[in-house]
Amino acid sequence: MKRNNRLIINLFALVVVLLFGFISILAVTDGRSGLTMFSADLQHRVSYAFLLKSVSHPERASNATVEPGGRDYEDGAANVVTSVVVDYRMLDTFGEVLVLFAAAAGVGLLMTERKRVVEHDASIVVKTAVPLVMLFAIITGAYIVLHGHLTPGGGFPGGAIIASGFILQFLAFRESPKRLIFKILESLAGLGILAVGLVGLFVKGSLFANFIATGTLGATISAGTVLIIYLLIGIKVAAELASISGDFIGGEQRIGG
Amino acid sequence: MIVLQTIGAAALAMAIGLLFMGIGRIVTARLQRRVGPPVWQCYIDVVKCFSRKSTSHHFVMDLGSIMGLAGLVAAAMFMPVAGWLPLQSTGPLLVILYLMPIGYLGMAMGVSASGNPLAAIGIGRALTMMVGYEVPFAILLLGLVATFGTSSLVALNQLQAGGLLAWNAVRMPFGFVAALIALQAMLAEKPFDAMIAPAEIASGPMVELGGKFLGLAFLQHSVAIFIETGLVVNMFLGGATSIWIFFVKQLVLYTIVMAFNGIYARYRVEQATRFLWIFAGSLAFVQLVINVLK
Amino acid sequence: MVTATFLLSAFSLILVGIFGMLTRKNIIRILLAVNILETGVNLLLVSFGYFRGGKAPIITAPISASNLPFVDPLPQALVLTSIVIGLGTTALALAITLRYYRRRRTLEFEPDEEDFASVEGARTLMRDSDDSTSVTEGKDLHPGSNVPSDREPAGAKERAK
Amino acid sequence: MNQAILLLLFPAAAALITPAGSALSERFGRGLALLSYIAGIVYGVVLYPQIAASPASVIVGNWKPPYGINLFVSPLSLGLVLLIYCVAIVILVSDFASNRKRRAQFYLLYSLLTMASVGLVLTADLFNMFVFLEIAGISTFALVAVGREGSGPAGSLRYLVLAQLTTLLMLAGIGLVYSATGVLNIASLSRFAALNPAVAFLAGLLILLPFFLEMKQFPFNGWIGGAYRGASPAIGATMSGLVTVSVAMVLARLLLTMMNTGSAFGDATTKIRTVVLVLGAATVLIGETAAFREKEIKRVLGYSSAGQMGMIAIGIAIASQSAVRGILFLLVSHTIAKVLLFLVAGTSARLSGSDRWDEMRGIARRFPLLGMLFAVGAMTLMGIPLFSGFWGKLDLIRAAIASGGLAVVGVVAVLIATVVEGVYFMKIAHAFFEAPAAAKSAPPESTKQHYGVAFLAPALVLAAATVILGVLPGLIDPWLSSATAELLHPASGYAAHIVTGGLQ
Amino acid sequence: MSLMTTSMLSVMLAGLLSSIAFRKVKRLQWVVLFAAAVFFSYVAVSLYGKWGLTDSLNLGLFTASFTNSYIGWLFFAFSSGVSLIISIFSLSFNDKKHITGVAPLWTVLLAANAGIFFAADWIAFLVAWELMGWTSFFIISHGKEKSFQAGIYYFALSLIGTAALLAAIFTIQGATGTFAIAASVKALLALWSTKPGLLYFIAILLTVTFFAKSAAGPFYMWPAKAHAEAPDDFSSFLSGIMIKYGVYGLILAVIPMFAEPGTAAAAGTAGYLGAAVHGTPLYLYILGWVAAFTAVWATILAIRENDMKRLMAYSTVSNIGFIILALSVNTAFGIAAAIFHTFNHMIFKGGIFLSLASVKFRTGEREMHKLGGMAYRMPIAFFAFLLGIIAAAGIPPMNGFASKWMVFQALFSHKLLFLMIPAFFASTASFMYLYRGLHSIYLGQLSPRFAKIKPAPPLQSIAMILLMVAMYVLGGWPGFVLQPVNSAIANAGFGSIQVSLGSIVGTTTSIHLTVVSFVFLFSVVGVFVLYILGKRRSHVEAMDTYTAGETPEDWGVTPEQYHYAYRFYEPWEKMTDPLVDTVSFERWFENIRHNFARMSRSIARWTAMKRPATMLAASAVVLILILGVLL
Repeated sequence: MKRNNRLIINLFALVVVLLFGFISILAVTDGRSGLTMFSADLQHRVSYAFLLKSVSHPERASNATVEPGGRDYEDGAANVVTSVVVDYRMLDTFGEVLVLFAAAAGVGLLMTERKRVVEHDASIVVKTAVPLVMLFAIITGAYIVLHGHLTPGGGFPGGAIIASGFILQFLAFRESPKRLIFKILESLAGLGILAVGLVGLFVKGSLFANFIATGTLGATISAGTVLIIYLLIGIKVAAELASISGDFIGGEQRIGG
Repeated sequence: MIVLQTIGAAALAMAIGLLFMGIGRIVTARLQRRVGPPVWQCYIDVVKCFSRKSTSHHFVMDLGSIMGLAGLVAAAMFMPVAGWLPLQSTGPLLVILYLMPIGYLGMAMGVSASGNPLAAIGIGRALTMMVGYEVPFAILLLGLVATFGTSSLVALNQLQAGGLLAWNAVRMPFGFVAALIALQAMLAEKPFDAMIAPAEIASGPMVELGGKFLGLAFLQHSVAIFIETGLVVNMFLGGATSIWIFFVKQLVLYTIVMAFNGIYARYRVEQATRFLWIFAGSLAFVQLVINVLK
Repeated sequence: MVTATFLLSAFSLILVGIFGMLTRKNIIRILLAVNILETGVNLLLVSFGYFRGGKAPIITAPISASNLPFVDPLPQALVLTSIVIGLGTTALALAITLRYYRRRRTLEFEPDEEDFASVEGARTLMRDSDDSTSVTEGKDLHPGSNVPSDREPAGAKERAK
Repeated sequence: MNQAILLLLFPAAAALITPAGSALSERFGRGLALLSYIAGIVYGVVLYPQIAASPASVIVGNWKPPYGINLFVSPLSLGLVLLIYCVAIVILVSDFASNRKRRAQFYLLYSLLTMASVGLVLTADLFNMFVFLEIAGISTFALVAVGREGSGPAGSLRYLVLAQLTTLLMLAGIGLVYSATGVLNIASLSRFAALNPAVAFLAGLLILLPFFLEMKQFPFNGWIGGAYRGASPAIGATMSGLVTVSVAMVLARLLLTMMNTGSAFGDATTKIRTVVLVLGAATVLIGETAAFREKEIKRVLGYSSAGQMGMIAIGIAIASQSAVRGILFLLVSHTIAKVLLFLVAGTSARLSGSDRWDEMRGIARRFPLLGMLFAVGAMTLMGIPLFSGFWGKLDLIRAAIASGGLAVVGVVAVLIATVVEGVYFMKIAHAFFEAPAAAKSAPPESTKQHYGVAFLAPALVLAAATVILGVLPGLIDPWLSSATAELLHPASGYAAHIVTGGLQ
Repeated sequence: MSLMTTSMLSVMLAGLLSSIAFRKVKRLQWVVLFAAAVFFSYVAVSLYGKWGLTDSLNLGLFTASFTNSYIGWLFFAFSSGVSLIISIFSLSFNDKKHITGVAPLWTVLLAANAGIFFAADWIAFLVAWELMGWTSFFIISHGKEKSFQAGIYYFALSLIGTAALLAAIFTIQGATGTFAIAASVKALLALWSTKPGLLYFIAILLTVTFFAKSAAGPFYMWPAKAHAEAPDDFSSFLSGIMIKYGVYGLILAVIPMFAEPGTAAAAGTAGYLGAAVHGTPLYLYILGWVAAFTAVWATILAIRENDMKRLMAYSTVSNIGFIILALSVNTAFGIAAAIFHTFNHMIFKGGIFLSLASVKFRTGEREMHKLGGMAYRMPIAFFAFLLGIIAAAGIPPMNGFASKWMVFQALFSHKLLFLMIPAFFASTASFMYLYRGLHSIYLGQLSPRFAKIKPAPPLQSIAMILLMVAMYVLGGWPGFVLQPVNSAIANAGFGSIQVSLGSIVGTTTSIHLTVVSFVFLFSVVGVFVLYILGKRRSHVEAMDTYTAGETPEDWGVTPEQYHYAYRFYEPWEKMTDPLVDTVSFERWFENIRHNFARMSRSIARWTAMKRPATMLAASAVVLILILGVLL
């Protein structure tokens, strides 16, 4: 009886889901074939101005070109996605940072201090491999963070990769992470981001305004605050993910080995 | 002058009532193949009662008895006797109908102050019965109002003037029958005498009364007889031109009542009430409908 | 110009995710379903930003209003944000689940007895008898909550040490 | 005027400092949070005259809307922000009475929650709204989960699953809107060429879903029971007092400002409003019905706030002058009263050692003030004269009857709800005042702690507020009228302030 | 800010302050109540003649305005007077043993009372109405579980009423565009030709409100609970004054809506055009039948009661039936009759409940069969009760008779004869329960438990004596009230009737009540003379005669067993049992509550499912989408 009860639930859910899909496709296609009729083309989207870096100078949109090596665009990041994330829509990113921050704090709040019992020590192979891998991970992460404004990547993936290095270390050497350090790090990084924003606010009159010359498009040191902010985000993300995983792993007491 | 008139009217009412009571006793006796007491027996009884020493339990008892008689006497003041009234009034039917209960209330108060459970039982029955007969009677009254648009007895008398056919008894026969049944119950004669029920609850309300209290009760009953028969006479038998005809009509009514009393057995209270509602009530209602439609 | 395949796969992922959320009882599975749904939504967003023949919006060659061979960068930015948000949510959800598991020793949603205590006895729900209430009846009637209540504090204790 | 964004940044800064600061001392977090709220209030009060003179559109990063993200600071939003801050302070102060050693993360999360609510009130960008919603959501999940040992995580998980479902659907909706219009800015959407109605309806509904959830609208309020049982009274107060303010505000913003005729959602607007109206009516009935029999006082309050939110939804859907004015009044008074009730509930739960009101009998005989406070709060919610709830309800009903049509259903629901609400609140109030059969007396030292000034001061302030508003509703009339105007006439006010030229 | 608003606000304030200031010394709170009653009586006196004096409070979103209309003033004056007497009673009633903390709320209630009668616009009326509602609720359920059950019943019903009132108010405002009561009613009259449906809707809503408060029609059951469980001195206020608010409301708003073209033409509007029975608008005719049902049904139930306060509560309900019956005739005479009966009922029912209260004060018993013989120990209370029931039964020479007679005359005037049958039934059957109260409480056997009790304290006696005097005077000289009432209804545009100090001109006959009462007095005197002439009586203890001098204790018979009171009207109960079993609105309301509770349980259960409640949410979304997209 219980089984066919579950079956009924599944069937019902299936019906609901299929109806949902059907209706929504019906809505977006409005019965006609082709899903394109409702989507605005690029010229009519805000990102048109992002691509041409002509938000504050609409007149540029029509004629001027944007090329690598050009100077003093309103935003200096060659990677337009980055320019959107870290510059045009910085407030979202700030919020995003705070989300991660909140998650970390929540995990810390919920995962009260506890010991886990491990019988076996990690094998010698792991122990020898981990430092190299960790080093590699940190370097790669740093690279990704620092090239966020030129190539795909940026603070979040980079920070994640760095954090993975730390996680490996915990797993291999079973020593409880120094969470305090991480906490202070994430605090400072977060405050740094905020500070950059505030400087923008007081120098350029609006929060997260880019107060440094954007430099040449495509150069490593360019794009003004984008670089700094991505750096800080990288640190913060790394510290947060590390402390989250640390919270999950918890301290340990060792038996034998 | 007015005072004399009122006192006279009261005395008259009592006298007539007592006389009727005596006659009633004779009628009953005859029906039972007895000789029966002399006609003036009731007067003797009353005088005796007043001259005997009596006991009371509490001033409420005395008060109740006084109220009882007083209420009925006051009601009698508004009863036109052949058009003659002790006080200047139109013989308002509602006033009479609402003055009589104060008599009953006083009576009830007095006897239940005596604390005898039998008396209380009797009163309980009496009041239930009262709901039984007041309702049909009220419906009759409504029927009259529906036809004549007035509820004053004097006016009713004048409207019925002119021969037998003008009487409401002829015009509205159902109503008259209902009135007779209600009258039977009003006078608490068989089959509606569950409240007195001498063999059962030692004549109920009166069980505890002695001496002048009993006398007052007697007088009250006599006045009640006078008023109630008089009401029916005024309402249905066309009143009268002279006092004597009036008394005769009353006497006829009372004799009929006593005759029924002689030959019927006793209803239980709820039976009686149901009977009154179903028969008297429906007759009166039919009459009312007819009158309204006419 | 958006291609159908993108949209359709995104839609199907979303539907799968919703289906999982609706039908599963196991918390971990529900969280997996949430993630599937989220992936679907992200894919949907990206596909909204896709134009046929568009490249990744990284300026390596001169561009102008006339030649703009890029896909829409904005949805990608949004997706970037929403991915991170999803990560945070999942982490927190797992932490909560762990706490839940420590207390209840089960990974399934179960009607907890207090609910039926406050609902005043499931019997009164089934037959309309009067308010005579008891917790155990509530439990009997719902086999899903077949975790004997005495286990819970015990479980909590054994985690504590 | 871009400094106005500091309103948002105070709590954020506090949150960011906390982890490092708590390395110094555990108390650090609490003090910092309170400080930041006070700073917010002071700044807001300083700001108010300018804003009242001319509302400001705060841009971020010098990117003008609709390209960049921008916030809109108007009398309406600023007033609600101040309300949120005050409520947050009150709740934290009284929470101090209940539990003196909370971890620093608690205060961190609380500040983030407050910031997110403020952001929701202020923001004028759809995706930004989504982000703030997620911040609020995550901090709420965590805060609920640390509530009661047993039922905290369960309730939090139920909440989390539903919330994730709706927020992700909202994200899809945002994607639809963007793909169809190419903008994410509410103001420019509010004067955009009308979309194909089917798409508009789909997108609009999906966008509204999480707000239905947060406002406990009917099919989406399955989480109330669990979450409110699990949460500590302070968090319960936050969920139904503080978050609802911003959420109701956002719903009004979306439904009245963004989705009016002549906006991108032009043709679907009436349909969507009808949906909101029907859901609201259903919620009013269901919420009050559920509360009718409930014995756990926190859940009673939760269900009743569902009912109140239903009324507010009805008012928003009616969208007439007096309706909006009424619901704004109702929102303010509901916040005050509900927070007050949660404080009283928490205190009496601690004093009587039970969460169920039928086990708190006679508690007001020992602490008369407690009972009076509860009565005041209850009567405010019931909409009894001389308490503030009355005027809002009056306005709402008047508007509903005036607008006629389907709104009459709403009226009937509200009237029925008034009766039911009255009955169960009076039940509880009477149980408080009842002569106790066997008075189990709480240990005195806990009494001293729980019934101290840290509880009484905030509670008395709230009670005074609702009574004053009830006797002199005219006090906030200027604010109400300007707020109503802003919500109802976006083209002249809101959009004109935000989008100057730019992409349409 | 004239005397009206200032008095209300100050009294309200005084009540609140006294609740805080005198928390320790509760007696002072009662003094405050007394002072408030005195003050209001003073206000009533000083407002006499200042008709149309208006006054308004600006509340920001709305303004509440008050006016001193003649009818309102009459109600206010009478209620103030009666509550003054009751508060005198309460002063001595609330001693150490019986004290309750309800005095401050009662003070606020007095202010609300004034507000209801002074209200000139619907907002003020509503505010005062709600204030009255919750204060009275808290007074009725004064912290006792049992009383709470009654109180919440009362409160739920009055909340239903309030909800209807809210709806009605805003419908009226939508239809006429004004909140002012008089103006809006006049404007409504003009709408009969265009949209009668709306008017019937409004009338029904208002009727529900006022019937719920006056316990008429299907709401007949709350007084039996509330009056019985309320504090004993408050019961008289409840039954004397509070239950009349509904009547006032009917006179204020509902009856004028049906003004005949004649009187309406005076107001310059069209007036009622719909169907009529014997010149009575159909709607009011139906109301009349509901009222008749109320009177009969309450009477039947009262006869079956054994609890003295419940009994009197039912009698109140049946009197309300009479009042509304008179109103429903919709003539000047009927309205005058209704108002007059209202005031009489305030007086005599107040007296009855006060005497019951002082009996309970001494004995602590409410079950009648446990009492008995109180008359021998508490004569004043006995006389208050006696005169009260004489008035209640509508017997001359007490005031009840005059108004009841007027009610009947009013019905005669429109030939509503079939409506009179139930009326007659109710008024006749009322003897039964009234006498039952008299017998079981005050007469019969005095139980030895109460052999030693003292008579009612002086203050209580004073209160009762005042009411007795009022009853008698109004019985003999109704003009004292009827002449003001007459000019009041003339003032309100209902037309007028012919009354003098002692006589009333009815439709079928006229009556001179002074004569009637004098005749009664004279005949009492005469009979007393007769009584004196008889041989003097001797006093004997009650148990001594009919037990023939034996001591009944020897056969194990106690006075309690001799007190025949328990199922006094057993035949009657036999007759009415099937009826009472079949007809019960009470059970109906109870079922509603029960199903509601079950619904709420199941909803609470839904939120505690084994899955998080995503399924319903998702299906709802899909449903909405289907409706929204496809339609």
